Amino acid sequence: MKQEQARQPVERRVEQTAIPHPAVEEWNGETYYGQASVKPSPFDWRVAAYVYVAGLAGSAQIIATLADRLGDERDETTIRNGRFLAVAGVAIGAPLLIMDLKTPSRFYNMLRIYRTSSPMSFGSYILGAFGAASGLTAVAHLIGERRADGGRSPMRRAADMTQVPAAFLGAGMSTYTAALLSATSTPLWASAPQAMAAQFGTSSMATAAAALSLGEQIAGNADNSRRLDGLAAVAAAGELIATAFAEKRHRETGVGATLRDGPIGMSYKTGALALGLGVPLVCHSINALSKRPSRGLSILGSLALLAGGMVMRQAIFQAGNKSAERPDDYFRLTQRIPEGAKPRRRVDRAVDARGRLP
Amino acid sequence: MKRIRSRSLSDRIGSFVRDWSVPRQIAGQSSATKAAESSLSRGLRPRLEEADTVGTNICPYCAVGCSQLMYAKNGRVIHVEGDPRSPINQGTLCPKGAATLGLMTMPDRLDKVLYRAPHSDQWEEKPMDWAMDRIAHLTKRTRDETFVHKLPDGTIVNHTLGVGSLGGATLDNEENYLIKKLFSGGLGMVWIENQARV
Amino acid sequence: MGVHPRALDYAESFPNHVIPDESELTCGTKIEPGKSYGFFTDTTLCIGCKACEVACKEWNGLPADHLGLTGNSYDNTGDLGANTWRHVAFVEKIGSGGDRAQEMKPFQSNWLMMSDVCKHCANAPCLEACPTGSIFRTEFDTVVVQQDICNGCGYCVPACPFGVVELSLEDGKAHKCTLCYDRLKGGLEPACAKACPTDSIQFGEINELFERAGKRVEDLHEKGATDAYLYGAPDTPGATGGLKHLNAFFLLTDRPEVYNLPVAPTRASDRVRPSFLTGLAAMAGLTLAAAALMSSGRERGR
Amino acid sequence: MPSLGATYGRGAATLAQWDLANSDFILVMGSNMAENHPIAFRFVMHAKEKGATVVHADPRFTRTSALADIHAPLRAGTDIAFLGGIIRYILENDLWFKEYAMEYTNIATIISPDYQGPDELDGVFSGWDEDSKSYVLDSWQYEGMKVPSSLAEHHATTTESFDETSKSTSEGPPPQDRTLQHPNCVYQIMKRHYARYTPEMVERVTGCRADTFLKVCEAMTRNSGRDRTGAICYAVGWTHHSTGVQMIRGAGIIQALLGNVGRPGGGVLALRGHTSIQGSTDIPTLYDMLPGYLQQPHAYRKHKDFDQYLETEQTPTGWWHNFPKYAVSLLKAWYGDHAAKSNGFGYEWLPKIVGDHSQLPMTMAMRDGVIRGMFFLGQNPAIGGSNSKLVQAGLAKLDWMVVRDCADTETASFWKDGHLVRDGDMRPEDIGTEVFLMPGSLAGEKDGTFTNTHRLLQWHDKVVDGPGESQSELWFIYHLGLRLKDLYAGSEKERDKPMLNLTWTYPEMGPDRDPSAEAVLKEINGYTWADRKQLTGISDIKDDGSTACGCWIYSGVFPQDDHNQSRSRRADGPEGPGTHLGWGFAWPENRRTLCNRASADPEGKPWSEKKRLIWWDEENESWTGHDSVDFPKDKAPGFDPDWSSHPTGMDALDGRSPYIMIADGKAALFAPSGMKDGPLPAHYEPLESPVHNAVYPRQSNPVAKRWEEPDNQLAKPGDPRFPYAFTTYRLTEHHSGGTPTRSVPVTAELQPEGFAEIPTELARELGIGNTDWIVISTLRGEIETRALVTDRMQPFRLAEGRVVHQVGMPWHFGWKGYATGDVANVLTSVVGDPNTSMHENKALVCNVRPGRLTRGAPTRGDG
Repeated sequence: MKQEQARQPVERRVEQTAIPHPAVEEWNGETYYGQASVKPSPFDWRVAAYVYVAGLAGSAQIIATLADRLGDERDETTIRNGRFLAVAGVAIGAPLLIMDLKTPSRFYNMLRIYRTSSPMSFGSYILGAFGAASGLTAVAHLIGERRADGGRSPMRRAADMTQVPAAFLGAGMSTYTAALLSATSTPLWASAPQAMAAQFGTSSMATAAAALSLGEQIAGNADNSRRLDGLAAVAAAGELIATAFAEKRHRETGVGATLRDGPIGMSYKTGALALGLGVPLVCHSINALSKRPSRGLSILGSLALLAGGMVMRQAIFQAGNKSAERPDDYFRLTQRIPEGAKPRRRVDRAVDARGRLP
Repeated sequence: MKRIRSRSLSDRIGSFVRDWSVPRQIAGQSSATKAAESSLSRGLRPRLEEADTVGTNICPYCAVGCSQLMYAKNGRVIHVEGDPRSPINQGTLCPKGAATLGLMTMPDRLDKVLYRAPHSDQWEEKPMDWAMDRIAHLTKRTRDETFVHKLPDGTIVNHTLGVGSLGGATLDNEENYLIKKLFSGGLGMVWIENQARV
Repeated sequence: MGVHPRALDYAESFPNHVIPDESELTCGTKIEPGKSYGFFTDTTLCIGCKACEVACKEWNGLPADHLGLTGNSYDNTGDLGANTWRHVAFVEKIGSGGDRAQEMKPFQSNWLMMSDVCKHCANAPCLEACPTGSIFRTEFDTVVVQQDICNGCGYCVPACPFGVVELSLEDGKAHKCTLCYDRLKGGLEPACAKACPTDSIQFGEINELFERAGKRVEDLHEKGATDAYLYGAPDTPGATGGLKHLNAFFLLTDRPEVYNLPVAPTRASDRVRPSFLTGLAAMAGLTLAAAALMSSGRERGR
Repeated sequence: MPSLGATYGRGAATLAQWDLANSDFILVMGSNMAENHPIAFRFVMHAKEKGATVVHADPRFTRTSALADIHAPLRAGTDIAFLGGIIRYILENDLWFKEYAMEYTNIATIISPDYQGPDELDGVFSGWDEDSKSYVLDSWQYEGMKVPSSLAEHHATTTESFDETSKSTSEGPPPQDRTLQHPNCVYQIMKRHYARYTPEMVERVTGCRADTFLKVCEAMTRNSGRDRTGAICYAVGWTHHSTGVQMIRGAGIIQALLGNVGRPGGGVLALRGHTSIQGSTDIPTLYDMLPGYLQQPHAYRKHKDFDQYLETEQTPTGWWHNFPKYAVSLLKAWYGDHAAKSNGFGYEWLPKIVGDHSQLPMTMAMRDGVIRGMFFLGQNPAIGGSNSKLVQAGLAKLDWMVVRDCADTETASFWKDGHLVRDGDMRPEDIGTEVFLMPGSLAGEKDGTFTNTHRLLQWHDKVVDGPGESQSELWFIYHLGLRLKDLYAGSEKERDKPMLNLTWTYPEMGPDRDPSAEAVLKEINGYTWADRKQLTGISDIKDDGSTACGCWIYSGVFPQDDHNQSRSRRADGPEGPGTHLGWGFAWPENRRTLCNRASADPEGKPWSEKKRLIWWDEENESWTGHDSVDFPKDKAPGFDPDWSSHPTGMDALDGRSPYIMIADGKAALFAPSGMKDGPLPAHYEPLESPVHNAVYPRQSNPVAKRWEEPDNQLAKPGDPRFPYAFTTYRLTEHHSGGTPTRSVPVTAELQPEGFAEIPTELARELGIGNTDWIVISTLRGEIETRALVTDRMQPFRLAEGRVVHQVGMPWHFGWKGYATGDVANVLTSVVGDPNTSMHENKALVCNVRPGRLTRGAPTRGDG
């Protein structure tokens, strides 16, 4: 039991007349000695990193597949990078998850059962299938690539076949983690399920596009990079819109405090939003408008996007766990809204009554 | 709650296949109930069924006198809980009574004779027989040195004011009886008291 | 005020075996697989003695948790967790403006006491979240974490709308009240319900309990405790929405938040579909955008 | 126990706790029943379900109060003012149960003319002798008659004794005025005595609002009479006072006036503390009694030889007339063949006491070096004893001490980390006591019986062996006795005769040579000396030495060789009578409700169908009913003694005398003998009180035992250095001295640290925050503890707007085990109730300041 600083017993006196009936009376902010009502998740930076990596890998596969089907030989580096990114994502992500298990020796039990109600259950199958499909695609691509005659070797054609399911699973990889977080009772995560999914999806696509754009810059073909920057900018704009929706939902349900105030709020606003979205949008729009797009701006935009994506995930994880420790947040989220009433804007005080905020 | 020891690969594969739910789901079992049931759950039994002795005990704490069922296996107590046959507690217990198992098996439980020599600053272990002989010797010596047969005015008192005994409320009637019989009837001690006045 | 008639069948001082179907003697309910069982916790009968906490720890061999005076009235246990599956809450409401209540509503006034436990929800978010199938619904309609399956992923911990289940760092598994699953298999009433001196914790078949609880609320209203209501029973002021009903439900006399309970908890898995579909829609949109960008780029190139 | 003994004849609970379920009204006072007797409180809850009113009168708002209908807060130590107010309310409004009280109590008896009450003599009764600080009881007797007391331990110092004049109770019935007009009849005396206990006075003294007090009186009187009964439950909340015995007397008077005693759901339930504390007073490891409440021979009383002892102790009328049978049989059990008529059955070998040898003077005797060797058998006086530093100073003076317990206790290790060492007064090297700490077995590790709070003997089985070298006290005492017998063998000295003649052979069992507890219980039950046949009950006990009986009140627990009634586990089913005669053995003669003759009206018919228990069966001329009858089976209700033949014993009691142990068979509203500090309860302030006595000029109980010593000083009333009232109490999670719960992790966790409860107003005044460290000090010492600031403690507004704050503290804590805290008994004093030498840890004064104790500085409580 954390030895909180000595607190006067709860000062509020409830008149001893008829105790209010929960269905009727408004909640007056009284909690059980300020103690948490739900428990924070045991997910730490490793799971947040996995979500970032999974999103990036998933979207990279999508871009690679699009490039393969719609592009031509000039997109060869994008396809190769995309496919290797997908496999690398799984190779890094899966061990991160297994390390996070408290009994890692039973990691295989994730595939013991299939439950549609649990994003972590069907998510494990998505991760497995995506890993397999991307793996095959990458291996096939690797072997097929050495044929010099430019034609599509049988292995390459195999890769083209497996990349389609991989791409679809890639879409899953990019957003199932948002469903995983929102299917909890953690106030911050549970308050905006759709907005967070959009946020994660757009962020995955943006980071993947940024990564591939970097790849193109390194490989020297600037116009490919410009096209990918365009995609990154579109995705980043989408993420901005999703973030706005999420912020609106948080305010309505009164749980936004942990993501807005304190060190986590600060890092989220500067790192995730300003750096992660603002900078890339500015850079890529400048490039888009000017005749001679500058290589530096594109790289800067891409790097900012990549960094911002990671900060956003870590911030949402930590802010979520922090909001679970605050009973005020959870009780505001779970107030009974009388049917038909428009969800009113609930006062969610920046600093709660006990002044306990990170 | 001990950590399950590491298991061999074949053992892991065997238990995974035995408890694998997906095939059972395909065979129509629900993923929330039957399909998810593990072999540990199927074979689960209350540990009271392993007890070879079950006796009736009376709670050692307060004077309400709740009756308890004490389960033991191989001479060691494995569980204590309320006795449903008693008209006093009918299977219920208070927090202290419910902790009787904890009391009997507490880490601080004394299980050997400790002795502190005069002016020493630590305990030392001593055999039981040595302690009993020494206590008998000390009791006799102090009793004989302080025994008063007659008062100056001739009244026979047959008592000693040099040795006292405190305690009895937590003991059996039979123990109280022998204490009073030996200390008062035998040695003539008058300083005999217990928690009745505490 | 007699004991159960069957008690006379085991009158010897050394019965030397578990009394068959002892639950009939202790709570008048014969336990049979296939039926739904749960707790009705009538907080107006609770005397805050914590016998339930001790009985639970002694039966399940749970280690002691943190040792410290919390200052929260007589509640030094804090909350439910991996090592504490029963927690008695204390809320003092004795004084108002200097003078103290003397004549009070019948049955537990001015010092609310309540033994909190896992709710064994009908739609259990922890079960629905558990990816390994370790958490499952037993043949007694109770929710149990199977220790031979759990790999400590911890997803059930944030899923629980009441903050009950917790990971134990000693053995890396999730733990919570099992409604004495092993005892139920042996026809024994759960340890806490059996120990509860004033039968504030009543174990029984769930529909019987709902009925009994309903009568109890009416009886309390007649006696003047007009603020008594059921929390977690179907169609009552304290109904728990998406979770359907709670197999361990409560009779409370103040707002749920006072007992650290949410007034309208939600079913976590209801948010999977909207979130995942919106996510996929976003991805689809972006994929089209990407495709458009990809193809427009190619004309320019040729 | 003397108060219930003097009022109803036996010092024990009059009803079984499961009988509370039949009560229509329950007053829990002087007890925190829901916390300290939770399973007994079950039945209070069952009664409440059936509509009973539950009242909790207590200085604090506790878990019992939370479940009560009315909580009457009263300042600690003012219970008699409250009870006196109830008695006045009953008498003024004429609400007493006339048919019951007129016949079954001494309300109409006329008291000797020279009796004067405290209302006339400035707070003392007539017969007060200022310099000897004691009463002469002659002026309290019935007119022209000397009434013997029904209990043993009251004689110690009073000059009153039985001689020819006390035979007067056999001459004729006590003088009575059934019209209740005679100025000296008990009724009028009580009306005069309690006239001043008005509701306003109750509010001024106790701080409980008058309207709340009147609600309690109204609820109590509404629930008595023919078909409604009420019960009073009390515990150490009453006994821990210098006027404790008189508080219980107050409850006894109320229940007799309202006609509740001896009836289903009615009576006084003494909630005793330890598991067999009732047993340890029945078979007393106490200084002043022999087993069965027989008086321990006294050097300064007419106890020179056995004949004089019997003549003094045998009461002419009432059941105690059988005294010789029980004394002879006890001596026969102890000294066997050596006990014969010729040598007074070995009476002279019994040690004679020379005064008060209770725990308080024992503490002084240890400190003064009178006692050189001590046995501590499952008791922890360093925590439980008053003035803990004085106790530890005494322990340091001992030559040797033996502690037998299930864990290392504060008493056993006082020399290592006790207050003497902690505060730097002494170093271990300076303490010369030789200490033995021996492991004791617990209930499940040894056979034997406990006697619970309502006289029920229950056998507990030996299921497992104790760990390691743990042995039971039975084993320890038996083998100590064997060794002493060897050491004394062959001695010719007169002084060693008792040891040599003591019967000490019991069958031994198992490798450890465990003495058979069943054999000891058989001896307690008693057997014929010649052929060792078990006695079937009390009536089998003879006074000619042909029977041996260890404790006459337990006779009947082992009626046949193979029938141990205390081991019977057959309780009544739902349709049964509900007296559970098949579960265990209740003394005497398995009676579950004492004085149950009173559950029938004078003609022998039940007062009402709802409250039917015992009734007179016309055809076969005997009493019958659901409980074993506490009355001669064949004595018809209409029987009247033939006074011409100077009847003795039970022949002197008419058919309408339920209280068979009392000389006149009637409940003693006015107790002519038996009490050392007054025939009627009168309010006196505790020995340390923040205020002056507003009822009488006399401040505190004049007969209270005081030991004014430098290390046991008492604060004067209203001492400004100690402005706050202080009380100690227990928690449900811990058990008295704390050893059996503070070292058990699962209970230690529930209340892990010592604390003191402070009212919110006082905390704000002193700037103390919740869980802050505070120092509490009295004239005996200082301790530091954590503050639990709560509204459950409240300030009391007394006379002239005076506000008294009250601070309270559980006294379990010590430095051993997982849950630790400073010892509350460092603050308490060695003072005693005149009748029982019970300390006054429930009401004293203290000072409180924020902060902590500076270690090592010798702390003297000079504020």
